[in-house]
Amino acid sequence: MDKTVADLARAVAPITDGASIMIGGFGSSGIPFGLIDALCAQGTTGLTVISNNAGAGETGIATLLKAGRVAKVICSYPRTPGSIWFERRYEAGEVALEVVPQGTLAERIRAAGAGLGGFLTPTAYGTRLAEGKETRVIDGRGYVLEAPLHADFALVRAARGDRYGNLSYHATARNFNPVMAMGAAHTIAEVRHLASEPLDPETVITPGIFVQSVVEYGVRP
Amino acid sequence: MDKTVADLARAVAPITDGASIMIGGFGSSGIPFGLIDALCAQGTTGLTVISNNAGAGETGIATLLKAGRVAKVICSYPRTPGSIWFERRYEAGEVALEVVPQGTLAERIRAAGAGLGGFLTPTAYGTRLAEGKETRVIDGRGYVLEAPLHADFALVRAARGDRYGNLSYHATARNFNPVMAMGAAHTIAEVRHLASEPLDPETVITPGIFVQSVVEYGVRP
Amino acid sequence: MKSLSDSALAARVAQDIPDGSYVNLGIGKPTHVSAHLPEGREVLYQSENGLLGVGPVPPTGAEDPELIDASKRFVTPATGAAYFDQTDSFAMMRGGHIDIAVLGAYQVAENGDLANWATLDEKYPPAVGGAMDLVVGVPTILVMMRHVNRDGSPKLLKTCSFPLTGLGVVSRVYTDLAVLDVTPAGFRLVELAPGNSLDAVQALTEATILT
Amino acid sequence: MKSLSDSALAARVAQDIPDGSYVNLGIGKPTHVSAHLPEGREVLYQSENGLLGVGPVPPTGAEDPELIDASKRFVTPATGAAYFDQTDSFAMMRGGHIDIAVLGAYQVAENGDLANWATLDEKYPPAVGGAMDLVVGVPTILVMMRHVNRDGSPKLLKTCSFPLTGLGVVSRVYTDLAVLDVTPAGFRLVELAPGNSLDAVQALTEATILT
Repeated sequence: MDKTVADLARAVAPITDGASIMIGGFGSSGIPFGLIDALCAQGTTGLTVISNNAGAGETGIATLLKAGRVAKVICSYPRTPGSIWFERRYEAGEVALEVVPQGTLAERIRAAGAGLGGFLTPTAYGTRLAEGKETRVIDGRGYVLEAPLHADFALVRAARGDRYGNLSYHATARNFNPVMAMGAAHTIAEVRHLASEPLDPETVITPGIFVQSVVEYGVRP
Repeated sequence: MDKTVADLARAVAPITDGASIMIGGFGSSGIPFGLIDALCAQGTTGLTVISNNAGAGETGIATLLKAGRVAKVICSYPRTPGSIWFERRYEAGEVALEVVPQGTLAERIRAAGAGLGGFLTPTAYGTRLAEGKETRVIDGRGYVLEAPLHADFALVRAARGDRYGNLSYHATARNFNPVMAMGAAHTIAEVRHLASEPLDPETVITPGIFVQSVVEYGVRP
Repeated sequence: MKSLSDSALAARVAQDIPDGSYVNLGIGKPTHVSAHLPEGREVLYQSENGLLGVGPVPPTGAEDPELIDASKRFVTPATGAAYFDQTDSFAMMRGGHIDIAVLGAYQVAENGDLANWATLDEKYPPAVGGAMDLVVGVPTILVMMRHVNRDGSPKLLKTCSFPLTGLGVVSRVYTDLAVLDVTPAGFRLVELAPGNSLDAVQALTEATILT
Repeated sequence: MKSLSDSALAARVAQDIPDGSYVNLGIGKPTHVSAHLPEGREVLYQSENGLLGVGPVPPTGAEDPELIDASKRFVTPATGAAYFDQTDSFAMMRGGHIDIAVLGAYQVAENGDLANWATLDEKYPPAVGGAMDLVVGVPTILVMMRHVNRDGSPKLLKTCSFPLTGLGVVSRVYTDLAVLDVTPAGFRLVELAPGNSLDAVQALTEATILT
């Protein structure tokens, strides 16, 4: 079993126009910058991007937004410090936005990965973000029924990986990466270090079963 | 912040008659034998036990069943190799049984720990274990609505712990322990080794926020 | 009748496990499939108690008491293994990440219904474990069992009489007498165990075997 | 009017954080509370991006680019810290495991309604982050904000005009002019910032301040 891929371009080659893509990261931490740049270079367009933020400056998801490749963003916090391109595309009406509370975003992705049909969460009950959604009151507490959020691809960033696709992370770069690896149909992992020997089974955070390909990209943000 | 407790007896002292208790372990692995024995010695009775199995031989949960302390068992697989006491109490009508599919058991406990109001799972749809439960069909697939499973206490077993309640596990002894630590109102951890220095933040599997007390019990099964 | 040994049956199932698969082996007979995997294939076995990459049984004296598989046997980790908790384990199963599950059965019906968790004996406590999660989540469910019960009564039925584990979930059944696919029309013969005739096997099968 | 500095306001909030608490500090002003914790107290700060035990900001040059808090500041791990992913992070928040959250706000109503994620400006993209999860899951929600907007308009209202983050969730509000509890009857004065009168503060508050 060998899931390693020689370079970033080959890793993102399966992604086609109109795909839905989960992209790991929070703020500037744990973002698969190499894969995003390769995807941008490939010219793929009409993308639905599922991520916590919508990029900052001219890097990460902002690269895709600037190049006009993103049709829709599903995220919890599009306005991150230094963000320019999301705002420009949004104000011009060039990108659709679905705002999802951060915990609900993580849980909807997890539900997709775990084969669940949905869940009841108290988050957003009674607010604008629950409008049009089914709700119910249990023991006096209001809940919103949330659906699983599936995606065709996930681009994740890990500190270490092996040929089985096992991944481990560094510090707060973990964030959305493990749950997105689980939630997408095809997960592509960019790892800072591709280990020649398999990772210690106790240190694996994302078991390789959730990962379809692994590519080394040693550059640190 | 120091959650360490001097001995097993003091660790289980808060547990009173009629309590619901999650007990970690699968087969013979990851069972908090020391805490169970201390609970039995304390004489607490009328317990609802939530666990994957219902003990084997004369050890673990079988100790509580033999002593007549268990009113109800909620588990996925009561008949484990070498199990005697569950069968005796069950045949005599002395213990109630709720059988829950293993994945649904884990997910119900997680829902309690994660503050969710329930979830839709395809597991058990159309079977006897879904009788009386709300169901719905989404995109042609049947789902059962399952409720969170709360408990007053969790008894868990870990390989290492620190005074903050952070825990790490060994091999397949992890099993239900992390999710039960999250799901109960008061989690008591028996650790094989109580570290004098805090665990490395990267190696923590159960963050201490989910643990109320830690007691060292070096005996290995 | 010529009945395959348990070992020969496990070897037959192992032939159908493709290289690179993720496979869950159920308690009992299915556990033995991994020992018969043809050379040159690398398969990762998932054990529902929290191990992906189940390796061989360790030599006596070298057992780790906290490293077991779902059958509670002592095992070792395979190359490339990972440990995880129950929520991640069942996400793998329910979420469609595992390719194949090999399960034992009390009964299989010609529509693919599976019964393997409870009998009609009210005194015998039911035990479901992870079977119901596997059958809804894993796309290919292989069943491995004796063709008939000890009393000679059939296990391949028109309709299951025992409580169901899952509805229409079985892909293929391997018995000591035959291999049968579950098709929209019912059981279809794939092959007979050496030395058996279709008529003799049909006589031990309640459902009709299509050819 | 005598307005507390941001630093003095953070110090005032810090006084109310008990020893041994688990606390989530929101983006902006709340981030500064930890620097003012009275000596002798040990508190673990949770950062929603995956760190329990947020330590001090590192010296320049010693930053780890992949170790940040929810405000995207570089931080260090505190003694006893743990890293985890987003699902566990929000289980801590939504599941009631965190004791206290300190949040900023656009508006707070006298019934405890909180608005801190979106304005009425349709051109300005809304951004909710973890605020809605915190307010439903954390039992004690403390709000920390200026008493009035830059244009002098009140932020402590009878009813919020901006979209709500949560309904009836705020326990106490700390402003540069006063500390107010949210009670079933409405805002009740806890204390005035030094040098202020109730009349002067009431004049800057839409809702009635009970005493």
